[in-house]
Amino acid sequence: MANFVKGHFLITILATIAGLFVYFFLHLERSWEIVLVVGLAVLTMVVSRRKNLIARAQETCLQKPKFSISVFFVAAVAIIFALRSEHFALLMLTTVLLYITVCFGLTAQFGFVGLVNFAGIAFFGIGAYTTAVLYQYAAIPDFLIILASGLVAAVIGSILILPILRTKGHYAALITIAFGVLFRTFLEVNDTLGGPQGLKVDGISVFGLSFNENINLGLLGTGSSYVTYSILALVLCLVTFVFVRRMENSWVGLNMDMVRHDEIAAASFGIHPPSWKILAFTLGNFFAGLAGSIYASMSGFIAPASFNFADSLVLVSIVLLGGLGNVFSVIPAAFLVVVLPEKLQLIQEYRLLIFGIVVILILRFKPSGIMPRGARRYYPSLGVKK
Amino acid sequence: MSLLSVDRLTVSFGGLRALDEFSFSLSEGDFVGLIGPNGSGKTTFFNALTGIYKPQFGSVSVDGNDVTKASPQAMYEVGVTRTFQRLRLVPSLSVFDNLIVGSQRGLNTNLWWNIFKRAGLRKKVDEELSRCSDLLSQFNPRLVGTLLSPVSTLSMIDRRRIEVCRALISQPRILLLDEPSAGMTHEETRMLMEDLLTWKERSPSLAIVLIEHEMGVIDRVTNRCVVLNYGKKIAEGEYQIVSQDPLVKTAYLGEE
Amino acid sequence: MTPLLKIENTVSGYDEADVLAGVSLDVAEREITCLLGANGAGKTTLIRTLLGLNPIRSGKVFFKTTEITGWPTHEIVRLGITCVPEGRRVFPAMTVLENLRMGGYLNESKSDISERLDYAFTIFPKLKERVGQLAGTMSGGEQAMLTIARGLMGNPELIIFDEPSLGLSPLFVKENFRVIQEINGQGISVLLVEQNVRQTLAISHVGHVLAQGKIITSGNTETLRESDALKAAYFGG
Amino acid sequence: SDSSNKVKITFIGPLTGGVSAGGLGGRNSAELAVRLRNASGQSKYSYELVPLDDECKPNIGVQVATKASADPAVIAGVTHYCSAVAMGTVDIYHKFGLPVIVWGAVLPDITYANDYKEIHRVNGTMINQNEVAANFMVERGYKTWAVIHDTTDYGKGHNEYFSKSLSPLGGKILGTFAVNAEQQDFTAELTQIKRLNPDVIYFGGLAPTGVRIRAQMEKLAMDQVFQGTSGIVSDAFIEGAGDLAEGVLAFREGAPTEKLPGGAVFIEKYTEANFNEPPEAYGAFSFAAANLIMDAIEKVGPDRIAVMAELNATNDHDSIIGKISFDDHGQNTVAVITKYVIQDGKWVVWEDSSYAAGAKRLTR
Amino acid sequence: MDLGFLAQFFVNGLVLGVIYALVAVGFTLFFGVLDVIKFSHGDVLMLGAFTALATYLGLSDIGVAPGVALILVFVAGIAGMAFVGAIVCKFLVLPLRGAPQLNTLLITLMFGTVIRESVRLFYPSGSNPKPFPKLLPDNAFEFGNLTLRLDSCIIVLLGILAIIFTQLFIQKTKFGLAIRAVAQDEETARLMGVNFKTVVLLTFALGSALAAVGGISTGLYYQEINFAMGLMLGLIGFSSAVLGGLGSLYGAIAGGFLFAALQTVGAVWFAVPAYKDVFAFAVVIMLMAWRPTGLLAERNEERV
Ligand SMILES: Nc1ncnc2c1ncn2[C@@H]1O[C@H](COP(=O)(O)OP(=O)(O)OP(=O)(O)O)[C@@H](O)[C@H]1O
Ligand SMILES: Nc1ncnc2c1ncn2[C@@H]1O[C@H](COP(=O)(O)OP(=O)(O)OP(=O)(O)O)[C@@H](O)[C@H]1O
Ligand SMILES: [Mg+2]
Ligand SMILES: [Mg+2]
Repeated sequence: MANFVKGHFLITILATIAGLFVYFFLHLERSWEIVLVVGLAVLTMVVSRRKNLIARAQETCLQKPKFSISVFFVAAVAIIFALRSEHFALLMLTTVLLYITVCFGLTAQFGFVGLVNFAGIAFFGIGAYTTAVLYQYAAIPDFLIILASGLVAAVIGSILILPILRTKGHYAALITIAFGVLFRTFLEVNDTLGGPQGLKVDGISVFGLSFNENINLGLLGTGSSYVTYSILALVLCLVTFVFVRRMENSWVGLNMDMVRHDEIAAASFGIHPPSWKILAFTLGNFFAGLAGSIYASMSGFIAPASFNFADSLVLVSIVLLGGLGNVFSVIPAAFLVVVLPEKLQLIQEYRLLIFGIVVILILRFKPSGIMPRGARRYYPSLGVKK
Repeated sequence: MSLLSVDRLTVSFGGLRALDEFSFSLSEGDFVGLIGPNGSGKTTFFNALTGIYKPQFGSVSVDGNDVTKASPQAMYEVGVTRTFQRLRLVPSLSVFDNLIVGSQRGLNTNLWWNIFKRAGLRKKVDEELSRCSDLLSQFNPRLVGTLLSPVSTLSMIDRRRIEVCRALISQPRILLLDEPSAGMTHEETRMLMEDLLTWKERSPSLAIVLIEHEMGVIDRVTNRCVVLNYGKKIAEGEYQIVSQDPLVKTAYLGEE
Repeated sequence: MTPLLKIENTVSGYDEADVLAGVSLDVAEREITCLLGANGAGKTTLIRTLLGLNPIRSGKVFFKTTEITGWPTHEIVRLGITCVPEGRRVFPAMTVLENLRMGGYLNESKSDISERLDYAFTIFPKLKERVGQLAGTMSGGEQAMLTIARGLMGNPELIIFDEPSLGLSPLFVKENFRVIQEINGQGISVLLVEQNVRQTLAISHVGHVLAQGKIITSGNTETLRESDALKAAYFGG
Repeated sequence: SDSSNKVKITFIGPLTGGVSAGGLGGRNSAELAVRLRNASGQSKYSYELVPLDDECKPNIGVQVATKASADPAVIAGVTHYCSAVAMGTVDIYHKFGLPVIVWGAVLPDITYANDYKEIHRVNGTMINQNEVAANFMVERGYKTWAVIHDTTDYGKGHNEYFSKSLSPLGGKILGTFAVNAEQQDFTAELTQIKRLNPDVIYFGGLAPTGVRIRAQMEKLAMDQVFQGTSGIVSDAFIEGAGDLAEGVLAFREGAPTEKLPGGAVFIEKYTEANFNEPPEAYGAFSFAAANLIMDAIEKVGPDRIAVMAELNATNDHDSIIGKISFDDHGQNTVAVITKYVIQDGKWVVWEDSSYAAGAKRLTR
Repeated sequence: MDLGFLAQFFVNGLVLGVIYALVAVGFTLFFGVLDVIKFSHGDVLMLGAFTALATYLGLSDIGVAPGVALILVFVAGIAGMAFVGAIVCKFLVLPLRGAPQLNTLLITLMFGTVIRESVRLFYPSGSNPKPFPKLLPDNAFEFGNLTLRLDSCIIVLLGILAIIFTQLFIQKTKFGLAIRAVAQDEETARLMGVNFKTVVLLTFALGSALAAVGGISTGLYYQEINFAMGLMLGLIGFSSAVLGGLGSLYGAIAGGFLFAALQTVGAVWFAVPAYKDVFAFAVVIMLMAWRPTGLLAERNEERV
């Protein structure tokens, strides 16, 4: 009983600390404040690494997944409400949440089944463009538009399936690179989708609630229009998280791991590698499409220049910096990769330089990423000593 | 009708005929030794049989159904499992994960089920865990404790045992073992073979084909053996008889 | 006379655990020294440690009079040690011939290399038929032959064999033992690890038995054959 | 001035990436305006410039525009060099009610495709520029053109307005080549053009791409006149193209910085301030925009709505780029377009050049 | 189309192909030795060109003759980049050996960003394109519609020579064997007496030196360099190397020329030349589906 309470207590503390860090990271603008927050985060990391706290914390959360997810969700909602009138912080938060969603999909692709996808942003872009077009030409409910965007991304992705199934490793990577470059150039040259100028996108509205208006939060006063978007993104992120985690901790995840490690052994025991590759690839692209759709509505405007190869590399960086295959690790990595350069605006033209150096330093000290992947756990208490 | 029948199976790589019109048949309960000099085509035969290599010529049938061009997955479905000469376990995955892959046929890999029926999954995992423990405890009780540790922490010999267990866990009808005892001491080999024989007693219909270079083992455990040389069958029969064959002596045993 | 290779109190292991808990062992010049022990006793670990592939935690290693503790592998090898590693470690994407050439990487004499090549081919005629085949596509036993043949390409004073006959057919197991004796006859010292205790003892001059990370008994092969320690090491007695 | 009365103005432009030269020049100029104002001792407020980097990418632009707009302390902004980014952010400024003055982007749609009162622009649009360009070239007797433009808004817009202006005058475009701005090699396109053998190569794009095209014409021994747009009126072009820059023509709205009413002072102060980068072609516009904003704030106080109203009413306002008057769309109605030619490594106003005097001749 | 123009397209494509091939060979070398993708390669190429330019400016200040300057410019660029390559290898690539291979890609990618941003920020007005000195004789020969310039010919020749030199170096010395051995089995290679670190460092130095040759050639040919030039060249070089078949020097060369050909054809074929990249990359996807391990595929050594 005492242990039981201790676990819940620990998780709550953890969520609070993480929440505070995220809040201050997003909220603060002055240079010394940010340096302080980042410094504190690094210090916390170092100390907790000494005492193996991160692993222990992860373990505690793993044992009580439902409770931890609820607590972290509440913490996230709390952050959103705390930031309710800070448009920019919320915009960043939503962007991060959407990127995290895409990276969950990419984790399934390269972490689980071993397909390196360098066209992540292209599928994100396909989702965004689908949304833009559907708003213009189709009168269907908005949530269907989001769904359709995901589907279109998945379907367009399937034209790559044949070449991807035939190739492996770097060769498959080249195919996705080629697709990414091709997609972006195509958009830019082709005028029917707005050409280089891009397209305007309407905001989502569901049941008369327009996501682009500031909202009334009752006692909390009016909130930024981004509050609604960030909550939507949070929900999407959470759903994909649970989905991908459950997938990992199941026979599906097992089969995907086998396919990544040894296709011949896998085949000899009845696993059909192409099916799993197709599943992971399509699913990942679907997630990217969903996220892209919300992103398009939120930013109200999309253009080919937003879907560069460089942006795909940002996504890849998140997945790798976190720790390949570890679903959790995507979250801190995304905050670092997406928000840090923005916070570095203070140093203006030096920001990309500093950002590059920061990532190099992280990898030098943690070559396998911030949080390397752990063992599969089919259910929470598996292997826990009573 | 024999369980497995192979007719003039031929596999070549470029100009090299690794398996040359090899015919062979196997009945339920057989324990056959497959021997022959290095490079005589033993492993190639396993590969052709399990659908990894496509034969250029000849046919294979199981229960009278033609499976010559069948995929590895289909061969597994028919009940043919194997071990690999070079182990093909995934070192970073747990012993349990490695083992349970062998049980693929019994696993529900439907995405929906796996994501939403967690209680069912949990029950199944517990069942499989105890099945794996039982199996491991037959081969080496010490291994039961390592069920959830990565295979990379195990010694080579234990890995070989796990590879054998992975092939057994799906209750195959035909088991193909490719030098399972390589690197084991005499004593360890003996124990492994005892364990296999015990298993076989419990499922008498299981047919086993064993590749092995240790003649003592072949003599002790098999009831028949087939000798390959340059991809061709040069002898077949009980070991005591085959080993007297002058061809076998010069080509393989190195006795005059 | 100083031994060719001298290992003193070596401690080594993986991660936290020590596998070797202070091993001392000599390999005398022109002799075949065998190292016996059950699976997992640490024979391979010892070899890797003395060759600098595993970091040594404490202890010393001498080759002739030079202390080589902590030297990088390629420099140790340069002193005149060749190793036939455990587990058929061929270069899979190289042809048989290229693999053999790698064996002679340190051998500067072209004529010596071609002589040795001929020698390797007479022992393993199969390799000659397959000079152009990619080593990775060869059968298990063929790969074993190739690692042995590759080990014969250099010009060493000491050859270390780690379970060379694993996966070889009976004919070649015999052949292999014969070759080891032949090499030794040319004045090259041999450190041999094999599971085949009987045949190993038959060709060795001196033997050591490794168990629980220590040498539990050493001596000439006649006495070893009868030793209880040997049996204990293998049968866990 | 009362230093506790801090007022923030944002500057947004590309500070990193391929066209950062223009962005940094603009940033420095705005910075200079703020510094001079604070140092003048006559202002009611103490100003602070908040420079933000849009990387010339719309998605980043939307982010930083939100950042600036959402900060209530920011009263107005000097924003955007890249047209694509400006197109993406106008809605944001409108949504948050942040008055901004565009200082470099030239696509007409930025001001004309909406009715947002927040959006103003001190520099002219590409329409005026191309009308003058077409007239001038046809008068010189050129008859045939090949157009190369990059696939950005900027390049495509120029292509559109130039061909529109040219056809009534009887000039003929023999071929149009859309190219990527990041492209390095243009020999294939240029060989095509060589086949068409036009009198002039019109290039709609920015300096880095322009430099490459000009340099590669040389590879193919092409002697066409190279006619650029405002995007190449930059020291970067001359520096990059070296000797080959000689005789290149380009057109830009507004008078050259040194000929501006306050141009000499601007250049002097800029030099004094010791920035690492030159002001580039649009630095003066950025300087003027920043001053226009500060003037408005001085007058009506640091309040967005009041400042917006004040800006909308701008008429005949003196600035270093001449009188500024905004039309209904917030577009400065400066009609003056300057024709430039590169002579002896400098951008020279056509009328002052040896070419106009007849001492030098263009290649064709 | 008249023959002169056809020849012109061919010549253009040839120069482009040589430059791509030089970059691709570098990728193949890194891949061959460590199975890693080094994404900073394009930026190293750019840095090589800038090093050469800075050297030239320094030399012309003290009045060195152009011929001598040309040689010194190459020496400086090549030596500088070889050094940078070795540094990258020592401090960024080797320490990451235990980690997932893709992490090497990430760290080199970031290093590329650091190089690029550093040049932009710290080279005097580095964000602007820079004219590259005309160090080669620029006599032009007109054959009808074909303009053949001496400098283009020299650059093609130079590139081919550099590639042949690399090829010979790798084939005729034990070094090539050692590179492959290290890639396939590091430990066993060490047992054979190969100095692993030296081999890897040298390979990276060699690959980066080739990038410098590529960068300087680009400068000499286009007479212009800029801090962002490595981005596209790196991407295309990588694509060429993979297209040709990783690990094969000839494959890299074939890939480079093929890519140049595709772009040239694309530019001629389409009314909108910007489609040429769409075309080239679409063809790449199809070629990969047809030959999954590249045009000159490695022989498959995997067995069961
Ligand atoms: N993929 C391949 N490409 C070329 N040759 C091959 C390939 N696979 C096998 N071979 C050749 O076919 C022959 C038969 O090989 P196989 O592996 O079946 O031998 P084996 O009888 O299992 O020998 P061992 O006892 O040594 O394992 C060998 O000579 C081998 O070199
Ligand atoms: N890479 C490794 N990481 C962790 N432990 C290891 C590793 N390699 C070996 N071990 C452990 O070290 C111990 C000694 O192994 P070693 O390979 O030296 O034994 P050996 O005597 O050579 O046995 P064999 O006869 O099986 O070759 C074993 O318990 C083994 O599990
Ligand atoms: Mg075999
Ligand atoms: Mg061993």
